[in-house]
Formats: sequence, structure tokens, C-alpha cells
Amino acid sequence: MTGPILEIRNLTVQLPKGADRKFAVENVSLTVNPGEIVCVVGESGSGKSVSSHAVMGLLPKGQLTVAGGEILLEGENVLKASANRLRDLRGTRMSMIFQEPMTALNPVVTCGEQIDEVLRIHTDLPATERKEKVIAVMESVRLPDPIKMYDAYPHQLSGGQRQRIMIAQALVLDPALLIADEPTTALDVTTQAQILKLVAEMQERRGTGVLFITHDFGVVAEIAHRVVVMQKGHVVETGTATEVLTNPQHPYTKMLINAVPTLTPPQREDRTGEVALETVKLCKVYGGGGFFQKKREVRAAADVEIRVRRGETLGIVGESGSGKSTVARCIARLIEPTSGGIVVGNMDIAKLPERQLRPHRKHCQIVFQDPYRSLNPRRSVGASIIEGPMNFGMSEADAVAKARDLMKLVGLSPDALDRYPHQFSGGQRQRICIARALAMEPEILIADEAVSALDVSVQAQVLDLLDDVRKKFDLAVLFITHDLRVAAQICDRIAVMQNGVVVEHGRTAEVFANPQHAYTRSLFEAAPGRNFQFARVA
Amino acid sequence: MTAPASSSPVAETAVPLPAKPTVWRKLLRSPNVVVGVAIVLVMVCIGLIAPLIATSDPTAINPGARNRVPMATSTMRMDDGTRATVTHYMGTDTLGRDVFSRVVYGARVSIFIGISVAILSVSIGLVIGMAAGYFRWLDSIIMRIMDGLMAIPAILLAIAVVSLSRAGLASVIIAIVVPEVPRVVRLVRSVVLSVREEPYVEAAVTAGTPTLKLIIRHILPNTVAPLIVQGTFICASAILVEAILSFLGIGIPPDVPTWGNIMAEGRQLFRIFPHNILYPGIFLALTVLAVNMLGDGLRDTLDPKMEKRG
Amino acid sequence: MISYILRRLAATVPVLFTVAVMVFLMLRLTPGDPAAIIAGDNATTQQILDIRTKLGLEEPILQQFFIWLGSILRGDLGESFFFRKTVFELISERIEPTLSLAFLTIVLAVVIAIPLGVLAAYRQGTWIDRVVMGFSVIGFSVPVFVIGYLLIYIFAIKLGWFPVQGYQRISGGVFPWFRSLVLPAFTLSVIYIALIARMTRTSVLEVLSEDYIRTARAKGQTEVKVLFQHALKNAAVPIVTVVGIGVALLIGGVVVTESVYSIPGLGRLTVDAVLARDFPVIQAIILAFSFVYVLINLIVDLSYTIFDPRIRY
Amino acid sequence: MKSVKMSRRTVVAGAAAAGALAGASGASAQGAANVLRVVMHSDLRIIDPIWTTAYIVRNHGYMIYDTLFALDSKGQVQPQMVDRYTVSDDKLTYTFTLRDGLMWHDNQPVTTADIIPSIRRWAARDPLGQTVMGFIASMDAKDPKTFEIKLKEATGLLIFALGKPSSNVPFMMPKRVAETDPQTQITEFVGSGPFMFVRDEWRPGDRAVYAKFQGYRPRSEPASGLAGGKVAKVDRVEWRVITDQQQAINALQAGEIDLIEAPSHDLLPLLKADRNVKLHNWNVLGNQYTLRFNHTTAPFNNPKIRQAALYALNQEDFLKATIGDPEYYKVCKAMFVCGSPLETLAGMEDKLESNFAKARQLLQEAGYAREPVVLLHSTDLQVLTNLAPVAKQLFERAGFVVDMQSMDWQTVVARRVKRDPPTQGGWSAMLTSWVAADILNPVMAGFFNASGDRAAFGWPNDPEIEALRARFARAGSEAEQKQIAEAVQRRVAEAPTHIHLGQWYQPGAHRSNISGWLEAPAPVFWNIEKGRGA
Repeated sequence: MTGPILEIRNLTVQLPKGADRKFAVENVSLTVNPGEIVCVVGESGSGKSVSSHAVMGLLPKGQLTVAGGEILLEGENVLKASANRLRDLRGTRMSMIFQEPMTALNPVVTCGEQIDEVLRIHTDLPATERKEKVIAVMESVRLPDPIKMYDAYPHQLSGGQRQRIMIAQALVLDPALLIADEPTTALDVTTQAQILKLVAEMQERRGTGVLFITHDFGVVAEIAHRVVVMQKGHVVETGTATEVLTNPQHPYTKMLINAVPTLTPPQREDRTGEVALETVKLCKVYGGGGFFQKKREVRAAADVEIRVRRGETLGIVGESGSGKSTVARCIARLIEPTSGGIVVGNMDIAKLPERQLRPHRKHCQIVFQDPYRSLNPRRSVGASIIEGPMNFGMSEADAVAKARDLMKLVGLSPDALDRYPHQFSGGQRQRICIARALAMEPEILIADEAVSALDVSVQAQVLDLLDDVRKKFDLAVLFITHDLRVAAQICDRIAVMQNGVVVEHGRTAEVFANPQHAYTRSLFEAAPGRNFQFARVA
Repeated sequence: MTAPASSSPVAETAVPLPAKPTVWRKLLRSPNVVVGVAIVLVMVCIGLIAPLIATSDPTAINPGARNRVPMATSTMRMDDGTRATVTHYMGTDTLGRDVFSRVVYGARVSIFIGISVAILSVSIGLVIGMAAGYFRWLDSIIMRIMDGLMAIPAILLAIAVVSLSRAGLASVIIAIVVPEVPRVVRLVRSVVLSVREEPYVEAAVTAGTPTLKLIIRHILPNTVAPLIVQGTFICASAILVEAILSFLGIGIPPDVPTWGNIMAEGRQLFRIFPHNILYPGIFLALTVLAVNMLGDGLRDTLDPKMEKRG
Repeated sequence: MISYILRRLAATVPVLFTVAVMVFLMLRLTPGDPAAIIAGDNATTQQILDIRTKLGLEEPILQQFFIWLGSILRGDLGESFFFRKTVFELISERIEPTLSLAFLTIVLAVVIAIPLGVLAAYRQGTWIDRVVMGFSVIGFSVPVFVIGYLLIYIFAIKLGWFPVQGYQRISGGVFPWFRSLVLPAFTLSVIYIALIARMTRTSVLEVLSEDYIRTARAKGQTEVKVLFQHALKNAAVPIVTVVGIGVALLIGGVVVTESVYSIPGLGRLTVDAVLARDFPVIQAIILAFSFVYVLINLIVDLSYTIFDPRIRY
Repeated sequence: MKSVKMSRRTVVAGAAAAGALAGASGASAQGAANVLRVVMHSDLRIIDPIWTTAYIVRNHGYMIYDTLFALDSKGQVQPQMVDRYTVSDDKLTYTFTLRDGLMWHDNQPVTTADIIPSIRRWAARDPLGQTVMGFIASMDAKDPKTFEIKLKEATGLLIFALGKPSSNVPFMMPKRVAETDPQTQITEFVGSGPFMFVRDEWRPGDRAVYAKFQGYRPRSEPASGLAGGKVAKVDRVEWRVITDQQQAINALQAGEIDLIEAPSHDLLPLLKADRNVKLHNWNVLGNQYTLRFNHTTAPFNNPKIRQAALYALNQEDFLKATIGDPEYYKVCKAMFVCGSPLETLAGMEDKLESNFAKARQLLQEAGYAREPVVLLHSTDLQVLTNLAPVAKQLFERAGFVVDMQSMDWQTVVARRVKRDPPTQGGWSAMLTSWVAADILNPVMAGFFNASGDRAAFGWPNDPEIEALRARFARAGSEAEQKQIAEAVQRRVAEAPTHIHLGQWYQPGAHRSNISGWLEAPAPVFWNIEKGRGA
């Protein structure tokens, strides 16, 4: 058939009262043609998901209401379609995959049945044929041993496999339109790469039109044919992938693209400050013991040996479950290592009991991933910042004064001290967390995925902040991340971890230039948009 | 490593910069809370000003005027030999005591029981729960005992406790508190266990905050909301349990007017003189209903799940 | 799995022991003297002392406890102070009515409550929701015995559909058995209907906001199936839990209901025993109830595996 | 209206006839119709009527056991198991002959070898029995049918005691049972009465079942009171336990049961209004409310203060508060029961009038130090619950300090035998009720036993009363007995051992197709017929 599969015209969606703005999206127009992948890029709050949900007619009742415009699916206006008609379209003509495959799949129904359900709803094929069809589609999405997997429950699959199930169930009836809402955001880089490949391949083979929602320009670079950039509910720029990525017009787009860290680390001279932190054969084993039968042990960290000097940033890079956070938490002594040593200054704190540990805690501070949970919602940010210093005997007045300075330092108004966390945005909160950490005048600062939860633009700013404070206070920074680009940007040296073991360790530049270990290499392979030169425009 | 875009499009669009409405305003918006509070207040007032509105001494018996129907009148022999005429709005019971006065005074005792049981079991449970939740080594011991307590059916436990000491207000309150405590303990413990994993608690730990401060500042506040909710429900059930104990004949001494007592005494005459059970029944049901509604309202507004994200 | 069950069963031992100790002490500290009660109204002090010695109540408490504990472990629950019967006899002849009542009550409650709860959740905020929730709150607020009397008055006395009181053994035919239990079971179930309906509503509500519900809708699934195939199954665990907790409450409710409908079950046996200070009976019953409670919890936990494949022991 | 009455009467008559036939033939042709479903005043738990004095157990005794003598409806002692007896001229030797055909339920003949140990066991526990035992020199079986009792000195009590109508009743049991230690409960339930105890259907808290004993040979005389021919006219009697009074009434009206021994007085209007139900005052002598003092501790260790109480109280209030309907109570100052041979007003004329002035004055003279009266209040027995509050109010208006402690009856029973001072779990006064038949004279009525430690709880110690009781035991003539009884009552009016708070009557209720319920001090179920219908 000819003509666009999807055409959104001047779509306007209203937000509930009391929200920060009137419309979630306003006058959004975009089209998806057959066999085309259109990426909608934007940061949180840009309204990219809202648009996609509007297409499926899945806007939460009562909260979001379409105020104007039309959405034409193969010429049919789905906004006018009856509930039943909409149900018929879903799964047959248009279908959707979501960000978090774990929660998007029904945990108590086998994967096979969940795919089968689509067939049961929309076709009246006999069970045997349905089963064949399901197995077939599972094969087509490269699921190993589909017959066995048919009866598996979601939790028994890996994240990648789950997302494949989602895709299978979305494509089983060959819809004209596939909407992918951040389908890879929750996945590790390597998996992400595979899924992206799969989507592209599927789309090619079946000529499906794909509306691909993402916040990651790397991903865009990987798969997009055309790009739609959204900001605060408006489309600010559209064009082919190459146009937009190499020659962005709109300032916002430029800003976003500039914010994407490069994969080629800058040359850095070695730091020579004295060693602030050193771990010796650090091990952490979970489980074990057990009452009747032996519980299976998990070696979250095995013989980890790292060294960080003052003024140096060591990146620990790895995918989920690689044990990088475990190491961080051991060093911060939030958990007790099973064996090995943690030398801070010239003192092994690995086994110190809480009481003797307390005086040493100030040396090592940590900034967590989730900015929404790392501040006590019931206490003013000021209270959170001065708590530490006052624990170590600083008078309230001095502590507050210090806090004000730090707020300035992290780029927030000192008067904001008596406000509460929920009054700040994610990035602001991360800044506050950094301020709180600095208030302790630590020698070691651990950043545990400290920027992963932030939009690229914010991410860049926070990274800069971290680098500044490192210089300013000659900190030893231990930077935990899953994102190679980020690591490349600020780490002097990086340690790559896999299954609790440090597989490679060296100067960032060298590791990036020629990775030794196979795993490291695979990581680089997977990094989205790696062989794409983003425009660097002022 | 989950990324920002949360699965619900709403969260995406709403950046929580504007100050959220205060808890109080939220509460005032909940019809459950408003109605509940209103009724409870009325009942409490009735209890407080009982001496003013009661038409006669709730314990004064008058064998000459037993089982009078509502609105009947009777004359009472006063100590000084004079005779006074009383109208019994709710009739009289088998001892000729004025049901209206008893119900009004009953509000005092019944509500007092409800509230004191709630406060006692919550505060005891809070302390024990905190200890169990925070100090690993105490945990198993405490929880075993709590399991034991929990395993004994509440009513049976109450029956046993009441017969333990001479029937009276104190023993009844204890009897109702004891089975409630383990439930509170479990609640508190679970909150503590989940909260102590929160990054902001860990941050406080790395900031070298001493254990006690840590508990009071960062963990305790999280238990307040659920405990208030739990407390209201305990209060409601306490009022009921008191009635049931009286029904089984092991409650507060019958001459002490409580709604439970009045009903328990009146129940034998249910078919001829329903007023004995009807009026206190209405008051009791209404109060418990109100407290329960209050609890529901509080839960919907104070629910920690709502609380976490600004 | 098996080892898990074993571990759980092993874990019940300390629990039951605590129960045993607490109950025993409580009873031994009660003012009532079974001997005096047995001796009757016009007994002299000497007669009562004789009886106390006969019942072994003159021994030091600790000794009494271990004697009792020993016999329990030997599976001997002792003999009632009053009835010329062993506690075992007494309990076994009382267990059928209580079991029947409990069983019927739970069935009734589940059958009525769950659909109500799902409906309320689906129509959250509408009048249906409010009606269901309103009813459930009222269910909490009215004392069991009041409900009982009302039902008797209406359905037994005025309409004469059901017997006023009493229990028909199931051996005497299922219908009379059922008929004799309808009113008691309904009386007792009111509070559980309330309890379960609420829990169903909340947990279904929670599930309805889950991603996979959205996925199901995105597949074009109908609302009814979304509710009962996807939502309910996922909401099952908390519901099952509350049903389990309900059983604990049930035991309490049984005491009252049985005395309202004069059903010769364990509940009334308990009250009689407590009023009569029939120590061996009280101890045995409370222990038994506690054991049932612990067992139910275990069963509930195991039932999770049926509803949620993620749970494995 | 009249015609209705007529027709109903004829129906009943017809039913009665039918029942009579069935009863006589003993055939259970009518099956269920011939089962009498009864709700008694309490649950049968202990089943040794000698070992305990509980009335429910006494009633159980009358079902399955038989007595040597029995009280007829006119209060006269008549031979029951005994066929005839002779008394020697010196009134010291009694010779009894058992009537023919007496059978135990295990179909063994009743012999004197069974009788004598039965008397001994009873006498070991019953107060009256103990007194009588004091007179008995020897008891010997002459042959299986005749036995002989020799007295040390003459007493008018022997025959009366053997026919004692209420707790403890001298029931006759087989030798092997009767030889059980009096302090131990019997474990075998074989009697020679008109009904047999069906042990395996006995479920305490639920029901006790009795079956007609086919082998019972009734006396030829018509049944009268506890005496006369005990003809069982139903095949089965089931005692059902319904703890809830209201529910018992409901069940009776719904026809689920046939008879209630003691329906709550307040509920009688319901029954009166129901044409299918009849009320029957089976215990004509009625009952007597009683307040018992604890004589061993202050304040009631002082006779003047006890007398003050006697002035402060009045019977009307108690009766109104508990019974309510004047039809079922009687103000009666006679301690030995109005309508009995020993009825007298002696000493009581000005007492029990709630003369608070007088009471206060006496308290003053006695130097009452406002020691609190610990008043035990039982809360779970309908007929007793309202007594204590009334006493409290009257006491207080007389100037007593009262500490009323509420508890269930079982706890009262336990408390009242404690001799500790009130502060340590003791007591000062408690209220109970006696069956009139138990208190017809100062010897049998337990509360008059003033022998201090050996007396019943309350432990009055009054040699004067003891002397009088001893004389009463020896008294030959009615007149002499009466004159002593008056003396006792006068003495008690001065130094009360206990206070009688009026007589009350407990009508039973039964479906209108039930007839033949005998008037007697205890509810007995022989002679009762169950007609069809209604």
C-alpha cells in the first residue's frame, strides 16, 4: 500500500490540572512511512511517550485527554475509532513494545501463552496452528529452543530474551506499525545492540513502519532513518538521521548532541598523588550457609584489586551483575566484605566493627544512582547536608555556613537549603548529594552510577561538576558506570568488571585504543553509534 | 541501571518542582477522613459532657422501673427520700437503670478503651519492632516470641488474660493490647527493614550518624504514617473486642457502663426490649464505622508509597 | 521444597513451645480454682483441698508444667477436670461442627467477596466502588452477635427458613447439615467478606497499574479478560494471605457464633472450659488452635507457588 | 374464643391418651415423637450426685437412680424403694423391707447389700446425713430384702433424711459403685431408676441422653411429687444445652425442643403470648434468695453489723430486680419457707424493711470502722446477676462502704471458700439461691450450720444455734420442732448467719402437646407424656 502508515496531525494532549504545564504535547505532527524507522528523541518530559501512547489509545483515563488533532493509521483516524475497533487494531495493525520487559510481561503466564494470547484474541485458528505460528515467530526473533521456551515464565529468561518475547508478540500478526517505547533503555549495552539489530532486521524483512522512542542519540545513530526531536511537548526539529545528527539546526538539538560524550577519551597525564584507596584481594560472597541444604553461593566480587590516587578518577565499568556496585559498597563499608583488605590512607577498614569504623567514615563518601531516593524526603536538604559535619562535632552555625558555600559550589542557590527534596529536579538533587558528600571533606568520593538516571544534558553538567570538585579538593574519585561514553569522558584509568572479576585494568586511553580482553572488546562493539561522528557545533 | 523515562507517560511530563500540597490539605480533601473525624469528635464530646446530658446516674438502679420502653417515665427514690421523675429516652434495663444515661457514659469508657489500646499497642509495638528490625541479633528471638503470641487466637488470649486478673478496665485493656502488639511489631519491623536499605539511610551511615540518631531521624518518621493508620484500625477493633468480651461475660464489670456491657446485658431481652441492644449498638457501630473510615482515609493519604516520590 | 516444609515444621516447635509456656503460666495464675467449682455449692474447705490434691494442683508449678509437657509430647492431652472424659475425646467430638462452620464460612466469604472486590477495583471511584467499600466497612463495625441476632430474628423466627439454633451432624445428611449452618456461617462470614473484598480491591488496583496490564490492552485484549485472566491471578497472593489471616480471626469469631447459635463446637468448649477453669482442656485447645494457625500459614505460603511461578522454596 | 379453648383442650386430651397408651406399652412406635427434648438450667458435667451438690447433677440422679423414701406433693415422706418399715417402741430400731422387682440397669436385682454402702457414702458427704449418722449405732442387712438401722438415741430425722428431696439426695447405687471413696467421683452409672444414662451419647456442653429402662417396676400408687409410681411415658429424654436464654425460648417456640426447665423470667411474656407453649410451676415450694456473710473477717464478724444489714435490706427490691413479675415471687420473712410446716415470722417482724435509720444507728453502736464490704457479684447466671447491685445500693444507703467485685459464677464459687481477708482475695458477702426443699428446717439447711470451721463457707460460729440444732435433731414431735425452729429464727434475727431475701418461683415451659409434668422440688421426667402435633 502507499501513503504513510502513521500520520499524526497537530496532536494536542491535555495534562491534568496542577501539572507544571497545560499540555503534555501540543500540535505534534509526524509521519511514519512503510519500512521506515522514525526515532522520536527527547529528554524526560518532552512528551515523546505521550504521543506514542496516544496512538495506541493507551493514555491513562482521566489523567491525559486528547484535546485536538488526529492520528491516522493507514488513513483511519484512531482517535475517532470505537473502543472495539481500537481493540481490533491493536495487535493486528499496530502494536507496541515497552521499556522494561520484566514488568511488561505478565509474570504468572508462560511466554508462549502470552504470544498465543494475541492469536486467541484476533484469530480463530485451532490450537495446533496457533502453536506452530508462535513457535515460528519465536524462532524468527532468534529465541533459542522455542519449544522449551514456550512453557518458560518471564522470570526464567534473561532481559534480552524477554524483550525478544515482547517483540515476537508484537509482530506475530505482522502489524503495519510497531511502536517501540525506549525498548533498550533497561538493557545492558551488549543486549541492547542485539535488540536494535533485531528490530532493524524485522522491520526490513516485514516492511513494518517503526516509531522508535528513545533518549539516547547513540541508539538514534544506530537505527534511525528519520529523526523527530521533541522538547517540552513540541516538535523542534525533524529530518533524516544524517541531517539532524551531523547538521542540527535547532539550538536544543545542538545542545543535546553536544552533550553526548564521545567514545574517544582525551589524552590525560598520569596522576601522581599519594594512594588514597587500595583494595587487596577484596571478596564478597552472598548466600552460602543454609539450614537444611546448602544455599548456592554468589561470588559478587572476587579478588578485586584496585588503587586510586588523590586527584585521580578510576572508572569501574561493567554490565549489570558484574559486581561493580558491590565493590563500591564494600569500600564505603555499607556491606562487610567477606575477605580481603580495604586500605584507606594507611588503615585497613575492611573488618572494622561499626563503632571503630565511624571516625573513618568521613574519609570516604558516596553518591548514589537514584536521585529520588538518596535524600530523606522528610528533611530539608540543608538538614541532610549539615548532618555529617555535625556528627563530627562541627557547630550548627559553621555547618550551615559550609552548606551555603557548597550549594554555591554545586551551582544551586544557598537559599534553597531549607527547601525539601521533592522541590528539586533529578539533576539538582544529584548536585545536592554531591554537596552532602563534600561537606564531609572526604579524600575518596564514590560515584555509583551517579549520572545514569539523568538526561544527557543534565548528565553532562553533573559530570563536569564531578570533575571540578575532583580538581578543587584533589579527590580520589571511584566512578562506577555501565556507560562507556561517560567513562571515556572523565576517567583517568578504568577497570572493566565481569561476573565479579576485574578482567581488564589500565589507562582509559589505552584500554579504549586497544582493548585486550574479549569481553572489553564486545563492550565496545556494542556501544551504540560508536562508528558515528556526532557533529561538534558551537 | 534503569533509565529515567518511567513507564508511565504522566511521570515523564510532571517534573515535581511545585511544592506538593501539605498532608493536612490532602486529608481535608478526603471525605472519609472528614466524616470519620466529625463523628468521632461528636462521640468524644458526648463522652466528655456526659454528666451534663445524662438524665440520671447511670449506675443508679431502680427495681421498680425495669425494662421500660423508650420515652417511658419513672419516679426515683432519692437518698433524701424525695422522689424525682425521669424520662427514659432510651428506656431502662433489667435493673431499671436509664439506658440513655448509660449509653452516654458508655461513650466515655468505650472510646477510652479504644484510644488507650491503640496508643499502648502502637507504642509498645513500635519499640519492640524497631529493636527487632534494626538489631539483627535481637530479631530472631523477638520474632519467635511474637509468632508465639500471634499463634494464640486473639479472643482466646483475651479471655485468658481477663480471667487472669480480677475483671476490670485495666485487665480488659491489657487483654486487648497483648494480641495486637505482635501485629504492630511486624509492621514496624517490615518498614525498618525496607527503609534501612534506602540510599538516604546509607548516606547517613557513611556520614557517620550514630545508630540511635539514625533510627530516630531517618527510620522512625517512615513508621509514623503506617502506624497512625494501624492505630486507628486497632482502636476500632478494640471497641468491638470489648463488646465481645462483655458478650461472653468476661468483660468490664457490668455496673460500669460500656456500650458492650449494655448490649451484653440487653441481649437476653433482644426480642421483647430491643432498645437495650439497639441504641448502644447504633452508637458502637457508628463510632467504629467512623474510626474505620478515618483509618481508610488516612491510609489513602498517608500511604508511604505515595510519600516516597515527592 | 520438601526441605523447606521440613524447615518450616521444625520452626513451629519453638513457637508452640512459647505458646505452651505462656498459656500454662496464664492459667496457673488465674484466681479461679477448678477444685472449688467441681466440689459444688455447699462443699466444705476440706473437701476442696482433697480435690486439689487429687488434681495435682498442690504440686509446685514448675513440676506441674513438666509433667504436663511430658504427657503432651507423649501425645496424651490429659483428662478433663470435669467431664469423665479425656481431652482428646472432648476435642474430637467437638471438632466436626467447628470445622464445618469454618469451612462453610470461608467458602461463602471467598465466593462473595472476590467478585465484589474486583468489581470495586475496576470501577474505582464510582458509586459501585463506594457501595462495596461502604458495606465492607460496616461489616467491620457491627459486632458479630448483633448480626447473629438480627439474622435469627429475620430468617429463623419471622421467615422460618432456617433453624433457630443447633447443629446437625453431617452424618445425618448433607442437607440438614447445610441448613443448620447457613445462618451461622453467614453471620461469621460478614467480617471476612469485608476483609477479603477490601484486600482484593487494593491488590487488584495495584496490579491494574502494572505494565503487563497495559501490554494486554495493547494486544487488544477485552477488559473482562484483562481483569480476570491477568489482574486477578497476579493479585492472588495477597488475597490468599488475607484469607489465611482470616482463619486466625475465624477462630475468635467461632467462639461467639457458636454460643449464639449453640453449636457444640470447639469455640464453646473453650469458653465453657475457661469459665470452669478446666486447665487441661484450655491448654489443649489453645495449643491445638495455635498449631492450626501455624499450619495454615505454612499452607498459605506453599499455595503461593501455585499462583506465582516466581516463588519457589 | 371459648370454642377455641375447648377444641384445644380436647386435642391435648386426645394426644395425652395416645401418649399414655404408647407409654404404657413402652413401644417406641411413635419414634421421634416419643423423644423428649429438654433444655435444663445448666450443662451436665459431673455425674456423681453424692459427690457434688450441684442441682443439675441432682436432677440427673433422679433420672437414673431411685430413693428409699420420697417426698410427696403434700410434703409427706412416702416409701419409694422401701415397701414397708417398722419402728420399735423405743424408737431406736427401724426395720426396712425393699419392695419386689427392684432391678439395676444391668438387670441385677437390688439387694440390701447395695443399700447400706449407698447410705454410708451419702452420709459421708451430706450435712444432714452427717447429723443423722451421729445418731446411728449400726446398719445391718437381715436378708437381701430387709435391713435394720439401730439408733443411739431417738431422732425424728432418720426417715426424713432418707427421703431428703434435694442435694444431696440419698440415691441408691449398686454395691461396687457405692463403695467408691466419697472423695472420688464414681465412674459407672448404673442405677435402678426409671431411665438409663446413655453414656456414649453424652457430649458435655451439647447433650445428655436418657433411655427408658424397660425393667423398671413402678409403684402402684399414682405419681405424687417425688413419690408414687415412676412411670416413664417417653422412650428417650435428651437434655440439650442451649446457653443463650433467648435462643432456648426461640427454639421452644420453633418446636425444636419440647421443654425448658427454667426459662428466664423476663422472657416469660413471649411464652405466655404463644398458644403452642404452656408454663408450669413445677417447684411449688419455690426458691429462696440468700445473702451469706463471711463471719471470719471485718465487718461482718460483728453480729451487730450483720443485724444492721438485716435492717438495711428489703426483699421486694431484690425480687423485683431479678424476677420482676409479682406472679412469680413472694415476699416472705419466714426463713424455713412460707407454706412449709415450720413457717414463722418470729424475730423478723421489724427486719428487712430497709430501715436505714435503724441500720445506721446499729452501725454506730457497733463502731463500724468503714471497712469495705467485699461483695461478690456473679455476672453469668441470669437468676443471680441482678442481686448484688441491689444489695450494693441498699448497703450504701445504710452507710456501708461496698466494694462490689464482678466475676463469673465459677469464680465466685472459688472465691467464697477462700478464708483470707478481703484485701487478699477473700470476701465479706455473697448472694445465692436455695431450693426451698433444701432449707425446710435448721438441720438440713446448710447455712444454719454454725460450727465455725466445720460449717459451710462463711464459717459462722454460734454455739447457741448449734445447741438448738442439736435439740431439733432429737425433737420427737412436730410441735417441738416448730418451737425450736422459731427459737433458731429469733437467734438468727439477733446475730444473722445469713439473710433470706424472699421466695421466687421458677415456672418451666413446655410445648402444649406435653403433659403430666409433676409438681416436685426437683424437675422429674417420669409421668411426662408427649402428644402428637402442636
